[in-house]
Amino acid sequence: MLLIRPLSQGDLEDLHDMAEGAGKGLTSLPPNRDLLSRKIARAEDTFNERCAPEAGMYLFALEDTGQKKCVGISGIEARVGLDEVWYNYRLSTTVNASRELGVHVRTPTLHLTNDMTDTSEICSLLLSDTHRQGGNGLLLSRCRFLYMADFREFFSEKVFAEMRGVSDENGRSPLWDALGRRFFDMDFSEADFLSGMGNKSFIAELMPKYPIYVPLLPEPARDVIGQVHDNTKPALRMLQAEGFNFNGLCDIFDGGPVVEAFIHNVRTVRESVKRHVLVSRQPVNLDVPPEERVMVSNRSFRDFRVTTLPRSCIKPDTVSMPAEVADALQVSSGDLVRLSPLKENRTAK
Amino acid sequence: MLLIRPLSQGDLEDLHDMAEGAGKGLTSLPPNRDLLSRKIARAEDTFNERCAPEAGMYLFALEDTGQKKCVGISGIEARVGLDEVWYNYRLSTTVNASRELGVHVRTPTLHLTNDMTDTSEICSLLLSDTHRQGGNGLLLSRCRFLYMADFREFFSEKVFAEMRGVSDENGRSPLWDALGRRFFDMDFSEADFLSGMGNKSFIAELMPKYPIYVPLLPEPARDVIGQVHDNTKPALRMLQAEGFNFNGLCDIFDGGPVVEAFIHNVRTVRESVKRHVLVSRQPVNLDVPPEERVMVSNRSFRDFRVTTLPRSCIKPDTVSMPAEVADALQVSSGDLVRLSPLKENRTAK
Amino acid sequence: MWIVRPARHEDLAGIEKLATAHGARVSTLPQSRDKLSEKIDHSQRSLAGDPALADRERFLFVLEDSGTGRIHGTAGIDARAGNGQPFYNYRRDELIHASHELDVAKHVAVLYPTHELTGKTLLCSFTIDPDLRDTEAFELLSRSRLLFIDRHRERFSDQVVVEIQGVQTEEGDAPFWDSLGRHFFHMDFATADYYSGVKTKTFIAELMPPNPIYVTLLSDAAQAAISEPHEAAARTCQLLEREGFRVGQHIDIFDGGPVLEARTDELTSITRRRNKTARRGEGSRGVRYLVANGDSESFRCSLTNVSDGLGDVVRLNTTIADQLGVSDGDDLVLVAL
Amino acid sequence: MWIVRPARHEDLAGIEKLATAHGARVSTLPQSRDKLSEKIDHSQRSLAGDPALADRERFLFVLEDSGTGRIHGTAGIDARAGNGQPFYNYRRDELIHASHELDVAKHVAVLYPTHELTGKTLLCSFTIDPDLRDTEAFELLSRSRLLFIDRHRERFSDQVVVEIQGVQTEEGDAPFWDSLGRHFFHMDFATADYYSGVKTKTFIAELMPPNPIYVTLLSDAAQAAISEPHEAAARTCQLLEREGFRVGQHIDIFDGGPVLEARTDELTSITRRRNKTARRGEGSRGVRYLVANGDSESFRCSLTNVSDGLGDVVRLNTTIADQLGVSDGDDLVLVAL
Repeated sequence: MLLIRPLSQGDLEDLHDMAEGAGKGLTSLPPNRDLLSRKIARAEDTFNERCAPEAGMYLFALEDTGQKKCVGISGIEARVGLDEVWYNYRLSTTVNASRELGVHVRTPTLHLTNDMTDTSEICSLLLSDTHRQGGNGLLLSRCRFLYMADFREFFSEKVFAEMRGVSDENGRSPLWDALGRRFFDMDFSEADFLSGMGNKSFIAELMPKYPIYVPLLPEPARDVIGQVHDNTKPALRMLQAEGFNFNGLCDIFDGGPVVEAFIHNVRTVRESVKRHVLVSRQPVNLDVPPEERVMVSNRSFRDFRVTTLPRSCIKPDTVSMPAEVADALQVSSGDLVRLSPLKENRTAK
Repeated sequence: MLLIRPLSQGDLEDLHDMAEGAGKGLTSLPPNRDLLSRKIARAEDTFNERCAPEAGMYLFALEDTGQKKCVGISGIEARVGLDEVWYNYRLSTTVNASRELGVHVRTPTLHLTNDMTDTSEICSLLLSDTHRQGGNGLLLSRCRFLYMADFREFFSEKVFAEMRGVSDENGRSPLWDALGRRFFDMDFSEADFLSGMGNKSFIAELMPKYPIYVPLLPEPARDVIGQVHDNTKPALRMLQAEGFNFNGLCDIFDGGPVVEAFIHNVRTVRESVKRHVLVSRQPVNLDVPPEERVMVSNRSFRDFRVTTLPRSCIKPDTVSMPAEVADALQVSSGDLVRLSPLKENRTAK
Repeated sequence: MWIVRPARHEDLAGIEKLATAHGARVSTLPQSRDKLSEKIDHSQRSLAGDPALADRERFLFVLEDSGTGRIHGTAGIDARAGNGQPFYNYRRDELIHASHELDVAKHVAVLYPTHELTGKTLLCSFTIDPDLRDTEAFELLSRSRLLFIDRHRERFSDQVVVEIQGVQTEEGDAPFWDSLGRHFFHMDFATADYYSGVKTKTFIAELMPPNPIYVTLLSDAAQAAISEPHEAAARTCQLLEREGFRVGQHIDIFDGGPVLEARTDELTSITRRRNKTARRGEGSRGVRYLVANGDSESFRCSLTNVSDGLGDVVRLNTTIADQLGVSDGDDLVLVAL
Repeated sequence: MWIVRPARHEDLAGIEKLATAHGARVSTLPQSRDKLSEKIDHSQRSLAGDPALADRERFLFVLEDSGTGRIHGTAGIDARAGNGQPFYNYRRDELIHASHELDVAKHVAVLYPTHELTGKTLLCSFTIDPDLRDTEAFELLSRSRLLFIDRHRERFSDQVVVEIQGVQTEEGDAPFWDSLGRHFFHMDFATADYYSGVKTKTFIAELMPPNPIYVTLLSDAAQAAISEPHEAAARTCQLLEREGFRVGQHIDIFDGGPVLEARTDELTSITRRRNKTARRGEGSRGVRYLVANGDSESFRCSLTNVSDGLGDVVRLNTTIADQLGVSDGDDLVLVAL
């Protein structure tokens, strides 16, 4: 069974293996045991209420219960920009017009902004290559919305995700080469690494503060502003299907877009229903296609668990499940769980 | 019967009377016959496809068919900022932090922006004092979403509304007094008038171009940024109920907020259904409370008509209506009409 | 003989020929006959002291061959740069982006839009028959303006500035413009240059990007053009530097050319000029001098040899005296060529 | 007798007393003993020519009563303002917002953050026993630095700048700070001032608003304080203006006080100073002079009467000669008080 649960220190080695396998471009999870361990510790503090839940870092593990192995991770940062300054460019339009000369010019312009400060971010998604099939990616990503649905008071109204921007196979970013490099005198990977390690004061010190007029940049740089890396396109489509939209902000290094949604408008939240558990002895074929499955969460803050069930288990007032699923979810008959479709059923639309 | 239809030159005197009655604060419709007549002409050109529908100005009249009088008006500007430059302030956050000193400061900052350029605006709402009851305001405002639902290709994905900002009974705006006046050397009403008359090049010439740090403004000015005038609060609530949200932009003169929504997310659009007309001889009691009524539109680009019917007229595949309603809508049995609730039924939620 | 004198309406055809014949950029000397006529009119009203033109006085002078009566050059002075409107420049500045932790300090060159030179006296509208480029007539035409300023010092500001034509390619493109202005004005350099000569500056306020520009984002050619004069302006620059003009922090917003600046009272032509009493008489020998006589409409300046003694009197031969309109006892201004 | 000489570690207690006793703001003279000690050390290494301090040389001098050995004042020079980090100022500029159609032209004062003065030579750390404010010791202490600069001209920049204390209320608040900096630094003026003395400038890069400031949005008191010196600085300003310093476009980012600027080689003390050969001997009469002797660590400056002839030799009585460490034949620098 594939089960979502809070990440814990026991997952460190599995996590390190995944981070190593992921390679470049995943700056929030570098393959560095110290850093990963600190991150896990912070998540444990959060789940155990040793820090304010509004300032917490929620990290979830996808466990293959058969292999007793963590095969994926995903996270929610309850608020960004609390300890450090959170930067984005806002892609804005400057219009200049002269009626006398009949000239009307629109100039895309990048404004340095800290506007995501204090907003909840979904982040740190990482899935082992061995488990990429069968809707595991959807489960890993969408379980976060089930969590937020039940603990709305700890998160901001809006939630956002930063999507990885365009870079080539050598890790070179056209936007960085045209813009960042001219001010930072370092490679993209170095800047990205420094930033990922949590050292952001160099950004305040070296970053250009005045707006950047996009037409002054060379074409390859202009073309990638607000664009995602090919590898990230599936993740973007998934979030778009959830109701996320480009909000005009992008990454200051590689130009990757920020997408956002109001939590109450996120499809997983909107389409979720609550049902009372009915532990049933009837055998259930759990192995149905993703389109026919629903996620089911135990709605626990400390011991959050999510797995999937066939849609057919949902009844008007209850949801029936086999004992092994109820055990994995740590629920008993009568408990109220939250359910939401794992994957949109395109044919039904 | 109260009927929505395209505004025409025949409405000029009624419109002028309403504009006079409205007093200050309605800059888009000053009581000036020439200007009003030009506006009506533009709307007529739009409905009659004498201009590109993507650049049109759609003005609707609310006609009291008994009095044969125009008692309200509402409009959609298909795209703003095409001929002139469209300005807003973006209320953004600047964060400065020094870890060494333990200082973390968030500074609200106003950036001059043209970001609404090329977006559809709902505007020009005006309702006669004599007809403020019985859901007429809702009909006048929401009929526009029915129109957009059927002609999505002519409008932008997002639609916005500028809400009137705070000013006192003498028309003095605290934001203007603290900010605009220092650069324009004129009264709020004068600047507002010039801007309403379509003369906006003086804004490009006199407006401060660098960001304004809000803490440098006096408290009364800070307090009204993004706030609406008391008289506009009901309109704001109505739009919020439709799914509009403050998008961080505000008016450069009085600080009134801009609210926006994706058209496909607007409730009137989302909850609308299509039905075939069934003209029925059975008498219908049209005089039911707003909560029990639905709007019904004839889906015509040129001769758009909307009125209301009791919700109970909707059947699984059809909507039944008396002949006089069908006549007013210019529809016959078998025609496909669009229906959407006039007013949310709070108790049903 | 070369005479510099205020432009008159009869000069219109001659000036027009100059303005259209030579490729060199003179944005303040428009190529349209109407605008030229307006400009001459404005100059004449300024000379006459029309109070309606207070703070917007503009003077236009011509270089005339007194033998043929033909016009071979023009030179102008705007008493107040901008003529009552803002006068636009970029101001070069440098910010230092330093990171203590990373131990780097990067110098970041920035161009700020500025109106700082508004209201200073501007030398402008200089054009000359290319055949005369390397003759003393060139110097006469350029420096005669400084003597005019000296004679009407109260009409001018304490600082004089000159915009020097910036770098252009052989095709007439300006690399600085192509990398910066073109993106915002959506027109080629020649068109923008033309508009800036004939339109109010409203279009600049409307179209120019209001935020500072990071130089590092401009093309290499544009960066190289910043504050760099056009080859054809070399002689002008040399002459102005001898007068005490220096390259400052300001550049032209269109082509990036330098603006030269000087304090009016420290100009060489002004500090070295002497006032003498005229005596008509016989031939002059001695050193080559600029000699100016007359005020406002009657201002005339020419070149002659003067055997300059210590006395207060200077002798001019009758030919040149007639050209300058000099009578015995007139107060002349002289300065060595 | 008053002697100005480089600070030594033995002076620490005396300097600390000065730094803490007098309310006057000397942000470059920290009040903590550790920081003071570092500062003296830095000065000594600079005097010794430590190559590790290239471009970060900072010198500190003291005013000593040679009779009592007590320290009555300090004065410093930073060879390069910013000492290798950016040096922050606001630069006053004016934009013109003009509408042709409405026929208005509004002058809009703007403060731009700038690092333009980075690397220029900075006079700083001036503090003196209040009892000596109106004595010649004040002038000795201030001007002796200029003679030091003259004697080590190659170590300093072509321009010298001085930040003058800005307007403060009796309670020690700075209206300019309260209207501007306080909103961004979230601390009172005294704290910011303290940090700027003891911290790296990183915190300024981190906290200072990067965009230009419209002056019209500041409080009236803040606007009035721009480029206005503190009353207590009147005598300093007067003395510096006599030296050729002028108020420029730059102001302090904290209190809005003016920055005075001068070209090093045009300073009065430098243009009027004379080099003479010393002769030890009997009593001096005549005019009051600043006399300096020695280089680097051995630099000394004092006041004496000199009957200045046309010759290359100047006589000093043995008392002062001893204090200045003068032997017969030494090369002295003199400039009239």
